[in-house]
Amino acid sequence: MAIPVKLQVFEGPLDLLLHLIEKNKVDIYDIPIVEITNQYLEYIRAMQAEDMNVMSEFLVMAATLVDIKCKMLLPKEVNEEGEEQDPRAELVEKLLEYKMYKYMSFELKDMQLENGFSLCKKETLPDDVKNFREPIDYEQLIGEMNLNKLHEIFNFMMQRKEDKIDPIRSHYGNIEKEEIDMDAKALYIEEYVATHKKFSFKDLLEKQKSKAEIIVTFLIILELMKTGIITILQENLFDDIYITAVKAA
Amino acid sequence: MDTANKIATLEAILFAMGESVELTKLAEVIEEDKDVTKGLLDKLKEKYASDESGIELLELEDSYQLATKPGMYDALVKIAKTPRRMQLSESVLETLSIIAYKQPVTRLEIESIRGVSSDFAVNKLLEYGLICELGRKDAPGRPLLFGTTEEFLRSFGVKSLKDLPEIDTLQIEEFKQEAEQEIQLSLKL
Amino acid sequence: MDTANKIATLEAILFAMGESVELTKLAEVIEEDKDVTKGLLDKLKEKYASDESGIELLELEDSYQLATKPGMYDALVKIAKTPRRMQLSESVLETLSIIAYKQPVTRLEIESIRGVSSDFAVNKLLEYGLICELGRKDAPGRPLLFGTTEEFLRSFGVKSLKDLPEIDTLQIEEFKQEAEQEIQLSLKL
Repeated sequence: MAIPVKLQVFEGPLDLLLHLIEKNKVDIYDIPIVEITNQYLEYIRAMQAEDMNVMSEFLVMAATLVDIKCKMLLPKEVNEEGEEQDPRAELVEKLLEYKMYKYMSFELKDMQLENGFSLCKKETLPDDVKNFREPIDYEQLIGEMNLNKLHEIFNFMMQRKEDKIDPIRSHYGNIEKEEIDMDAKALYIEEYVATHKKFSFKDLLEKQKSKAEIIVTFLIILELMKTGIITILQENLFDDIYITAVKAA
Repeated sequence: MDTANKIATLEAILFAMGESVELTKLAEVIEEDKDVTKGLLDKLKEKYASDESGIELLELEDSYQLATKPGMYDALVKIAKTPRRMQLSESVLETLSIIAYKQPVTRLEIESIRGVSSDFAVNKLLEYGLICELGRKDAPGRPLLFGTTEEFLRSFGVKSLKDLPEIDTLQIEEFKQEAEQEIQLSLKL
Repeated sequence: MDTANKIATLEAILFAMGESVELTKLAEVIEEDKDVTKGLLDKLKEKYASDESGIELLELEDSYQLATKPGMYDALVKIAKTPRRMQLSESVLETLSIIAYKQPVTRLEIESIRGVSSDFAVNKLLEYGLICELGRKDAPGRPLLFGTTEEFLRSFGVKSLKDLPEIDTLQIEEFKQEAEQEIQLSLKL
């Protein structure tokens, strides 16, 4: 089959397949799969794969066609009722469904063209209509509410407010947030490593003042180990951990 | 274009534009002089004069505009208004009770009692006319003070604020003690 | 309100609102049932049918809307800023036809029918206001469901989705016969 110099643009693999079927004037229910597959493959070989996404969609169909082609060579599968299964059946169904919507899209196009173009009007409600506010129907608004109920609500709320105050903890002093400067800590530890060369992890931790500082120190040690600045050695479980500087300054 | 078609064109233009259109422009489109155009617009005006029509053709200076007839106001209100569900929600009622018993009160004071932002509720109550601004508090930021309105008294059937069910400081003390007892109980467990 | 007045009211509402108004709302305002209202709207429609009128009454699903007659377009272009007519590409039309006939439908379902990614087409249709999101499908990932809009009905000149050209299995048979005929023809040649 000669490939035309200028390739027709297809909406997708199904569109291309339909085109090939029509061009070859074959029955959609009895697609000569070998012939059509060859033509399909020839076409996509000539396609300029500018967009890999588009190309991949065509390739998926190529794989399906080749798969069907193989199945056609094998003895036909039978279903539970003993009927022979046509390996092309699923593809035919898809093609028909696609063809149907494609056909309807032409119908829609005609409808749109035939339908004259008419203009609608913007909403132009007079301002006093737009700004109109329904008068408030107080009877409806207040409904079942009365003063006693309102009173109950107030009492309930005051109580709720009291409940929120914890009489014990409300007497505690404030807890202040301690700021730890990560960078400063990292520098401190790096220097500690440089001066001590080999040292005990426990000693280092004991020099830290708060829980937060211990955690930060631990994190920095992990980081230094990861970047290969130090190595860590622990002889036995629960033994002290020894840290050794790798890059001796 | 015959006469009928010209009138139709004028109507279509005035309709689609919605606003007023100059006579000269209208004349241009139907390719007639101003006098002829005016004559055609008069015919259009006549058509709308019928009782069966809800719109009319207004003449403003040298412009024309289609508009609904004045008598249509009520019908337009009926269709334009979005039905409002008028009922006091829980949050609005809570806010109202605080304002009723603690007035004059600021938004911040309301919020500190409710524990949540109460802007929506305060605005709703203002809209309903159940509360009003009473001035500003002599405090940093000079916050607005709110109190209940006469409408509030009317709606709740009280003559004056003095008729509100009493709330006394003793009651608050009671609440405090209750809360303390509860916590002590839970500590014992 | 007498009949003439009711018709006038309907006209005024449809004129002022500009957009489509539901039959039930119209009926409510004139305090009539739907059937009577429909009858009055038919009278209004008749009135506009005259050659002297440049507007018409559109019926879209259960809503009504006034719009200029299609024949007025050329005159309107001269004076009004008219929206440009949408030129729908083949891929967009394919996607639209799937949505029109299969709604509510997800992106994935559209893609599986077309065999290609349809994001571009779906987004274009949303941009044109021809389709809209209808909610989410009760399926894994809760994908969005799409359907056509009133603008779709207006643009394609149909009153309701029921008036779309029929699509059925018979059509498939037709395709089949067409294909067969083609083969026979080619054999004869």
